[in-house]
Amino acid sequence: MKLIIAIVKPFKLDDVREALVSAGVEGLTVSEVKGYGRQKGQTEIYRGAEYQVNFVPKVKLEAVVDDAAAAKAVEAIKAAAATGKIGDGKIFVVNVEDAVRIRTGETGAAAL
Amino acid sequence: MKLIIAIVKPFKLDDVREALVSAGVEGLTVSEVKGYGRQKGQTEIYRGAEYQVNFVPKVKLEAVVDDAAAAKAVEAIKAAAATGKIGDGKIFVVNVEDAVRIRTGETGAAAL
Amino acid sequence: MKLIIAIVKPFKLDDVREALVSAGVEGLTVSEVKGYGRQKGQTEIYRGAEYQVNFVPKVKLEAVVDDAAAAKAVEAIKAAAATGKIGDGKIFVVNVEDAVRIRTGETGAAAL
Amino acid sequence: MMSLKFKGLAGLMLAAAIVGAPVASAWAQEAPPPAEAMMEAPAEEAAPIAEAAPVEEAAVEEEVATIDAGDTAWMLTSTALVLMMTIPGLALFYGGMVRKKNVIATVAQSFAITAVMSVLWMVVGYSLAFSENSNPALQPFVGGLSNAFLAGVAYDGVSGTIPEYLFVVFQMTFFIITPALITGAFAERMKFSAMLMFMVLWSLVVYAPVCHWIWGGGFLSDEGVLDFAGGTVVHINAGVAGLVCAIVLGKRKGYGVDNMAPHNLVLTMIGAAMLWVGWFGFNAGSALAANGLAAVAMLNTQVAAAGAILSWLVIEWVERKKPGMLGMASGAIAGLVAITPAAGFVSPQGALIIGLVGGAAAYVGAVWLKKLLKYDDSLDVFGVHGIAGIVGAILTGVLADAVIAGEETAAAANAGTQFIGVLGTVAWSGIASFVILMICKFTVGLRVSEEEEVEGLDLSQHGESVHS
Amino acid sequence: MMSLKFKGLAGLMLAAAIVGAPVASAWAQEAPPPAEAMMEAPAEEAAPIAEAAPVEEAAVEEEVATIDAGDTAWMLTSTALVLMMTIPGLALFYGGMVRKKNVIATVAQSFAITAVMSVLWMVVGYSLAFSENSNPALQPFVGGLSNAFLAGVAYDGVSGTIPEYLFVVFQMTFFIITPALITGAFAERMKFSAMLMFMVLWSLVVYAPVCHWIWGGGFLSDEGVLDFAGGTVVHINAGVAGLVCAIVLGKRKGYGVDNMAPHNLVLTMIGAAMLWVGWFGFNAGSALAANGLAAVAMLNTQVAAAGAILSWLVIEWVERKKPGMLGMASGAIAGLVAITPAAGFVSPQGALIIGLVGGAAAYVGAVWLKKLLKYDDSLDVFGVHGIAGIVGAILTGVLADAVIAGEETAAAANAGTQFIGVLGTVAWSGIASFVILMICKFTVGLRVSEEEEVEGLDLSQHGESVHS
Amino acid sequence: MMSLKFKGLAGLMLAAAIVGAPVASAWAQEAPPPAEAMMEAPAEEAAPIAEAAPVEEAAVEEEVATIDAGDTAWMLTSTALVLMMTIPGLALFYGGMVRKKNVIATVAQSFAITAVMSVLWMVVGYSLAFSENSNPALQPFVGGLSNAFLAGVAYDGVSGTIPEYLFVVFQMTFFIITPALITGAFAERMKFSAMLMFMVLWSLVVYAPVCHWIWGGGFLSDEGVLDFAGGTVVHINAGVAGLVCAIVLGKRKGYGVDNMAPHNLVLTMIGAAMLWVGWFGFNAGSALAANGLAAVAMLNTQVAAAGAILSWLVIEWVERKKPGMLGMASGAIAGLVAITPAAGFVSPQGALIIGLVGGAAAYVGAVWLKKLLKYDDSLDVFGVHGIAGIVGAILTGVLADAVIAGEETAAAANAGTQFIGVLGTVAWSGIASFVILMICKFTVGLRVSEEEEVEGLDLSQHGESVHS
Ligand SMILES: Nc1ncnc2c1ncn2[C@@H]1O[C@H](COP(=O)(O)OP(=O)(O)O)[C@@H](O)[C@H]1O
Ligand SMILES: Nc1ncnc2c1ncn2[C@@H]1O[C@H](COP(=O)(O)OP(=O)(O)O)[C@@H](O)[C@H]1O
Ligand SMILES: Nc1ncnc2c1ncn2[C@@H]1O[C@H](COP(=O)(O)OP(=O)(O)O)[C@@H](O)[C@H]1O
Repeated sequence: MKLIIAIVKPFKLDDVREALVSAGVEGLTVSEVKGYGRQKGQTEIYRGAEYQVNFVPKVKLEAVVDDAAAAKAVEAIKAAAATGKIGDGKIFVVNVEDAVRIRTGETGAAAL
Repeated sequence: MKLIIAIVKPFKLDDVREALVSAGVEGLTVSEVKGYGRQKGQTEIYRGAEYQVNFVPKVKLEAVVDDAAAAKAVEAIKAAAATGKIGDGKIFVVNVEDAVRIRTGETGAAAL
Repeated sequence: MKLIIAIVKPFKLDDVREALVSAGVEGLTVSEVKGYGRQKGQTEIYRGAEYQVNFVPKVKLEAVVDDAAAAKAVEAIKAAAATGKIGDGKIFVVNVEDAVRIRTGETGAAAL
Repeated sequence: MMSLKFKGLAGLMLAAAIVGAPVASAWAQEAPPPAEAMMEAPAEEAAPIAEAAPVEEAAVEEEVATIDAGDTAWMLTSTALVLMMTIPGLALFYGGMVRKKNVIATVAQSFAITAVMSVLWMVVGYSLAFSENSNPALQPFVGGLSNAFLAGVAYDGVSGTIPEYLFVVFQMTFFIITPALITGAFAERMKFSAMLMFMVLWSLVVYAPVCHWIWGGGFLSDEGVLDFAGGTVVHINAGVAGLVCAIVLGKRKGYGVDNMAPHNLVLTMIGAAMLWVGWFGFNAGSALAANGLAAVAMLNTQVAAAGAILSWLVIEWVERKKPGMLGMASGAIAGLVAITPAAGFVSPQGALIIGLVGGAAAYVGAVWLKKLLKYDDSLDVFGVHGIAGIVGAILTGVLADAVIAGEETAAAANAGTQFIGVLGTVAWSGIASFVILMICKFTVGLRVSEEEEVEGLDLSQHGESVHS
Repeated sequence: MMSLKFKGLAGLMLAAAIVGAPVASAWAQEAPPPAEAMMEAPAEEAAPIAEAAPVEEAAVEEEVATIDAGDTAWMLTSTALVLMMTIPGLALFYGGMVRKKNVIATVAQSFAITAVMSVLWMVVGYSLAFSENSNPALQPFVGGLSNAFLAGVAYDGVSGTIPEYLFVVFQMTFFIITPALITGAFAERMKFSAMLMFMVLWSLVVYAPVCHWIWGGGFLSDEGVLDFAGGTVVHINAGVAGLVCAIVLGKRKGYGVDNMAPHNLVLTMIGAAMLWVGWFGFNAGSALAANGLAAVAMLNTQVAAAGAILSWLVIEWVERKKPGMLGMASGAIAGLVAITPAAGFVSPQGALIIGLVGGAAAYVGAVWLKKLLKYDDSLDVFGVHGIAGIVGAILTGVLADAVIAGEETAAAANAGTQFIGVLGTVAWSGIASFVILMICKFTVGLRVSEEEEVEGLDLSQHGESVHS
Repeated sequence: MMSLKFKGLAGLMLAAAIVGAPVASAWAQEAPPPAEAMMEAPAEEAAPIAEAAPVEEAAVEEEVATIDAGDTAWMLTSTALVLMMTIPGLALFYGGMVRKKNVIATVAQSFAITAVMSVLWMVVGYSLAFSENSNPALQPFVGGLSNAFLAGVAYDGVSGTIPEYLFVVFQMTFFIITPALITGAFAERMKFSAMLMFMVLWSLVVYAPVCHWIWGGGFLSDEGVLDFAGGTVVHINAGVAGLVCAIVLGKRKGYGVDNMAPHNLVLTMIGAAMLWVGWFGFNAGSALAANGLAAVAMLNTQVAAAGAILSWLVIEWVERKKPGMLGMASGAIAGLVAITPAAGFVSPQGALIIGLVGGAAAYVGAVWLKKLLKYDDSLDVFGVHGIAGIVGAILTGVLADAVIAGEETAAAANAGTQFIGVLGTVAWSGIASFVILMICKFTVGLRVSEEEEVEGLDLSQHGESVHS
C-alpha cells in the first residue's frame, strides 16, 4: 500500500476530493497546513509594523491506497489540483507496511 | 522503527493516549484533521441554502516506536479507539529510517 | 528522497525554516500539532475544576529532500531547534518513493 | 428526527393546555371590567413597589399622577440596559464557558427565551404578577387575569411618574432574564424543545407568583420582606431552579473526566461586562425614577461588584495560585447579585461590605460546595446566583440604612424577615421546578441522546456550527 | 496595485465633482441668509415629523420653544443607541454571516460608512434632507442647501423640545445605518473603493431626498404617508438598493457550490442583540421625547421583535426540522423592521400582529423568494429589510390605532396611501441605485478580481487577516 | 510559583503602606469635620467644573440646589456608557491587537483595574481629587482626606443639578478608564501583580492630583486651562505614563522579528465601536446635564471621530496602499481623544478640524514616531492618546467658540495657557510614573520571565487559555 500525501491550494480541496473518489479512493484525511516554497506569503502591515507572513495556507490530503491504485490516484490529484500557477503544490508517495480498520480489525488492503 | 499513524474519533483521544502510554509508548504527536470515508458529514442549512459538510472531525495520532513495540501499539490503539460504529478510523504503519532527539542529539531507538 | 518530519517548539519555527533554507531546502509544509512526551502540559483550573491539558503545542515541519541533502537538513534542524530544555522535539526520517510537482508534472528530485 | 421534534411541539401545546385551562376558566369567572374602568388600577398596583422603594418626593401620592420626562427618560434607558443584560450579555457570559461545540446552542437559549417571554408577559405574565386578583383569598399569592393581553393597560395610564406601558416593558425584561439565568445550570445537555417547555411553565408557575408575592402586593411584601431589585424574585428564584435542574438532569457525559474547560473566556468577559453595565438599569432602574435613590443604587451596584471581584481574586490567588479572568467575571456577577436586593436600602459603605461578603460566599458556593455535593451545575447558577442572592437578601435586613431606606423601613428591616422571604422562594421554586421538570421529562424528554451530546448541541439541536 | 487604488481615489473625486457641481451652483443661487435669520427655520422644518408623530403636548406649537431636560436626556441616549446599531451591531450581524476570510472586510464596511456619512451629513446631507428648499417647485422632492455645513443651525436652536444640534446628530445616525444595511447584499465581492463611492452617491441621491419626502416636508408627507421611524425611509429604501446591487454585481464565485456557511453565528447573535437593543433608540427615540409615545413605541418594538422570532422559529422548525440561531436572529430583525413604520401608531396588540406577519413574510423573502429568483443577495437585505419593511408599511395603514396615533391620523391611515409611499421609494431607490452602480462600474469598477475573491477580501482589500 | 505570587502580594501591601503612611498622618492632622458640616462643600467643589463648562442656566449658583430628573437621567446613562468604555470596550480594543496567547491576560487587566479603581476611588481617590484640602498651601495641588470613604458625601447632597453620589460614580468611571488606557503600552509582557501595584500607586499619585489641578479647583484651573472632558487629565496623562512604561519595561521578546500581528481585528472593531458609543457619555456627559451643551458635545464628538478616521484612512491608503480596519479603529480613537478637551468649547465646524488634524497627528505618532524612536509602545498608547491628546488640548485654545464656550472663556482661551496644562501634566506623569515603576521593579519585579512571555501571559499569569 502507498500513502499519498498531497499539498494543494485550499480552494481546490473539493475538486481533488471528488477526483479521488472518482478514481476509486474511498477514504482520505485532510489537514490545514501552511506551506513555504516558491510561492511567497503576504506582508501584513499594522500601524507601520510589517509582518512578513512567510507561509501560505494549504491543505494536506493523505490517502492510503492499494499499490495498484497509486498511480491513478496521483494522476487524479494532479489533474484536479492544477491551476498552472505557482504554488499548486506537491504530491509525495510513501510506502505503507500495514493498515488496520479499527471498527472491524480488518488489515491490509481490506482496511482501506 | 515504525511510524504509527492513527486516525480516530476526537472524543477517543484521551483513551487512546492512555492506552499507548500503558503499552510503553513514551511520546506522540496529535493533529486535528478532517476525515472523509464511509461516515458521512452533516448538512447545514442556513436560510434555505444547504451546505454539505463532506468532512468529519477526526484526530490524527503519530507515534514512532521501536520495531518490536509496533504490534503492541497497534493493538492498544485498536482496543481503545473502537466503538464499533462507522467512522472509528484507521491505523497505518510506515517504516522510519532514523530518529533524532533534538535536545540531546541521540539517534535511533534511544531518541524515542 | 527522504521525508524529514520535525516536531519542534512553536517559537523556533522561523529559526528552523531559515536554517533549512540556508541548507538548501526549497520547500516545506508546516502544521500546528499537540505533543505528548517528557514535557508535561499545563493544568488549568476553572472554578475549582481541574483540567489536565496533557498536550503541549508544537509545530510539525515536513520537508521532502534529496537523499544526498537529508543529513545536512537534519543537522540544520537540530542546530536551529535546540534550546537544551526538555520538549525540544524530534526529527524522523522516512523514505519517499516519488514526488510530483503539480504545476509542471515534474517528478522525482526535480519536483522538490 | 421529524417525529422527535413533533413530539416536542406536541409537548409544548400540551403545556399550553395545562396552563391555559385554569387561565381560561379564571378568565371566564373574572369578567374583567371594561378598559376605561381599569385605568386607575395599575397605578395602585404599582404602589407596593413605590412603598418598598421610598422615593424622595412621594410622587405617587399626588392627586393627579403625571408623567415626568426625566424619570421616563431614565426608565426607557433602563429597559434597554436590562434587555442588553440577557442578549447579548448573559448569552455571551454563558456561551464563553461551554465547549465550542455547544456555544451556538447556549446563546440560542437566551435568545429564544427573550422572544418567548416577551410574548408570554404580554399574554398573561404581567397580569399574573401585577394585577389585583379579584379573589381576595388568592391575591396574596398570585395576580388575576384582568390584565391578560394587556387588557386594561391604557396608553395614558401612569405608573408612579412614568407611563404604564413603560412599567410593563421594564418589568418584562426581568421576566426575560430570570429564566435565562437558569439555562446555565443544565448547559450542554438539555433538549431545546424541553428547555422551551420548561421555561414557559416555570415563568408562569414560579416567576409570576413570586414576583407577585414581593412586588405585586402579595404576602411577602405584607411581611415586610425587602427586595429592591430582585435578589429574591430573580436570583434566588433562578438559582434554586437551576440547582433542581442540574440534579434532575444529571451530570454531563464525561463530567470529571473530559476536558470541559471554558472555550473562550473573552466571550465570558464581554458578557460579564455587559451584565455589569446593564445592571445599572436593573438596580438603579428599580428606583423607577431618575433621582437620588437611583444614584445611590448605581453607586452601590458599582462598589459591590468591585468588592466582590476583590474577594474572589484574593481567595483564588491564594488557593489556585493564579487569579483568573473567569474568577473575576464570577466575582463581578456575585457582587451584582448580592447587592440587588439591597441597592436602594443600604449606604455605599454597606454596599462594599455586601460585595466583599457576597463574592466570598459565591466562591464557596461555586468552588467548594459544588465539589462537595458533586452535582453538575454546569455554569454555577446556584453557586453564584443562589448563594450570593441569599447572602444579599439577609444582609439587606442587617445593613438597611435609615438615610437611604427611610427610618421606618430601616427600623423594621431584619434578617429574620428576610429569611422568610428566602425560605418561601426556595421552597416554591424548588418544588415547582421539580414538578415541571417531571412533566417535561415524561412528555418531550429532558436530555439529548448521548450521541447528540458528544457531537455537540450546536449541530444536534440547531444544525449549525462555528466555522473558525 | 498602486495604480488600481489611485483609480479608486480618482473615481471618488470624480463622484464628488459630479455631486459637487450642482451643489455648488445651487449654493451660488441660493444666497443663504445669514445665520441669525435662519434660527427659526429648523424648528419649522422639524414640524412635519412632529405632526407625523403626534406628541401628547404640542410642545412645538408653543410660542417660545424651550428645551426639556428629560426629553433631551432620552434623545442623547437614543442617539448613542442608534450609533451602536451600526457599530458594532450591524457590523457583527453581517460579519458573522460571511466566511472567515471576509469578516474584517465586512465589518470594515460598516465602520467606514459610519465615518463617511457622519461628515457627509454635516456637509450637505442634513440640508438636503431637512432644510426648506428655496425653490418651491423642488421643495416637495429635496431640501435646499441653506444648512450645508450646518450653516444656520444654531447652538441655541430648538427642535421640538430638544436642542437642534441634537436633532442633527440623532438623524445623522439614521443617515449612517441606511447605507450600511445595503452592504449585506453585495458582501464578499465588492471593492472597498467602489463601495465607498456608491455609498456617497447613494446617500445624497437616494437617502436624502426620500428622507425629505417623508420627514422633511416633502410630497409623501403631504400625501399622508405614515412612517414613524423609518420603515420606508430606511428599510425599504435600503432593501431595494440591496436587491439592485445583488443583481448588478452578480453572484459570488462558487455560489451554490462552495460552502458559504456563516462562519460565526455567535458574532451574528451579538450583532442581532445589539441591533435589537439599539432599536429602542431608533423607534422610541423617534418620538423625539421621553413620553407615553416613546413608551408605547418601545413596548411595540419589543413585542414585534419577539413575535417575528416565534413566526420564523415555527416555520423553520417545520420546514428545516431544526430551529436555528440564524433563524431567530433573522426573525428578530424582521420583526424590528416591520414595526419600525408603525411603532408610534399602533397598539401593543397590533404590534404583535405586525411582528408575527413580518417574521413570516421575511422568511418567505429570504428563503423561498431568493431561491426562486436565484439572485445572490448575500445576507438577505432585500429578503429581510425590503420585504418586512413593505409588510410593515402596509400594516401601519391597516392597524393605526386611534388612541395611539390620534383619531385624525388613524382615521386617515390606509393601506392605499401607504402603498404610494412604498411605490415611490421602490421606484426611486431602484432606478437611482442602478444608475449609480453603473457610474461606479465604469469608473472604479465594482467587483474585486476572481483571485482576490478567492483569497478573501480581508487580505486583498485591507491587507489584514484574523489570526486564530 | 507560590512564593512568587506571595512576593507579589507582599509588594502590594508594601505599596499600600507607602501610600498609606502619609495618608494616615494627613488624616490625623486634618480632623475631618463631621459629615453634616461637609454637606455644602461638594457642591462648591464641583463648581470649577461647572465654570469650565458653562451651562446655559447657571443652576449651581441658585440658592437652593435641587435635583433635575432630566439631567440626572442623562448622567445615570452617561455613567453606564463610560463604564462600558473600559469593559468591554477598551478590553476588546486592546485584546484584539495582541497575540492570541495574551488575549485573556489583556482583557483581564482592564477588568481587574475596574474593580480595584472602583474601591480605591471610594476609599481615598475621590477625596484626593475633589475635596478641598484643609491646608491652603496644598489645595492647588491635591485634595484632602475629608471625603475618604465618602465621609461627608450625603445621600441628599447635590452637585449642580444631580445627586452628589451620581457625581461620585460618574467621576469614578474616569478614574477607572485612565489607568486601563496605560495597559496598552506594556501589553504582552508585564506581570499581573506588578500591573496592579503600579496602577494603585499611579492612580493616587498621578491621576488624583492632576484631576484636582484641573477639575478639583487646583492650580491649572486657576490658570484658565480648558479641559472639557479629560483630554489632559485622562489622555495626555495616560499617554505619557504609557510611554514611560514602554521604555522602562523594554521591548517584547522578538519585537521586530516575530510576527506580532493583531490576532483578531474583529474584537478590536467591537472595542473601538463601544469606546465610540461610550464616549458620548464621556464627552456629552461632561456637560453634567441634559442640555444644549451636551448636545453640541455629542455632535462634536461624532464629527471629530469621523474626521479623524478619514484622515487616517487617506494617509494610510496612500502610504500602505490599502486602508485597513486597524487604521480606521485607530483613527476613530484618535479623533475621540482629540475632541475630548474641546467638546464643549468648539463649534461642530471646529470639531471637524480637530478631528482631521488629530487623526493625522496620531498617525504620525503611532506609525512614524514610534518607528523613529524605536520604543515598543505595544498598542500605541502614547502615539494615539498622548499625541492626539496634546493636539486636542492646544487646538481647544485656538478654536474655542464664543457661542459655545461663552464669550469670556473663549476670549481667554489660548494655545499658550493650554500648553502650560500639557507641560505640567507631561512632567508630573512622566516623572512620577518612572519613580513608581522603579518601586515596582525592586519589589515585585516588572516583567514576566522570558519563558512565560513565550508561553503567553494567559497561561503563565492566569492559568487559562482560549480553546478554539
Ligand atoms: N520539499 C518540500 N517538502 C515538503 N513540502 C513542500 C516542498 N516543496 C513544496 N512544498 C509544499 O508545496 C507548496 C507549494 O510549493 P511551491 O514551491 O510554492 O510551488 P510549486 O508547487 O508551484 O512549485 C508549498 O507551499 C509547500 O507547502
Ligand atoms: N484510505 C484512507 N486513507 C487515509 N485516511 C483514511 C482512509 N480511509 C479512511 N480514512 C480516515 O479514517 C476515517 C474513518 O473512515 P470511515 O470510512 O469513515 O469509517 P471506518 O473507519 O469505520 O471504515 C475517515 O474519516 C478518514 O479520516
Ligand atoms: N515517539 C514519538 N513519536 C512521535 N512524536 C514524539 C515522540 N516522542 C516525542 N514526540 C514529540 O516530540 C515532542 C517533544 O518530546 P518530549 O519527550 O516532550 O521532549 P524531548 O524531545 O526533549 O525528549 C513531544 O511533545 C511530541 O510531540
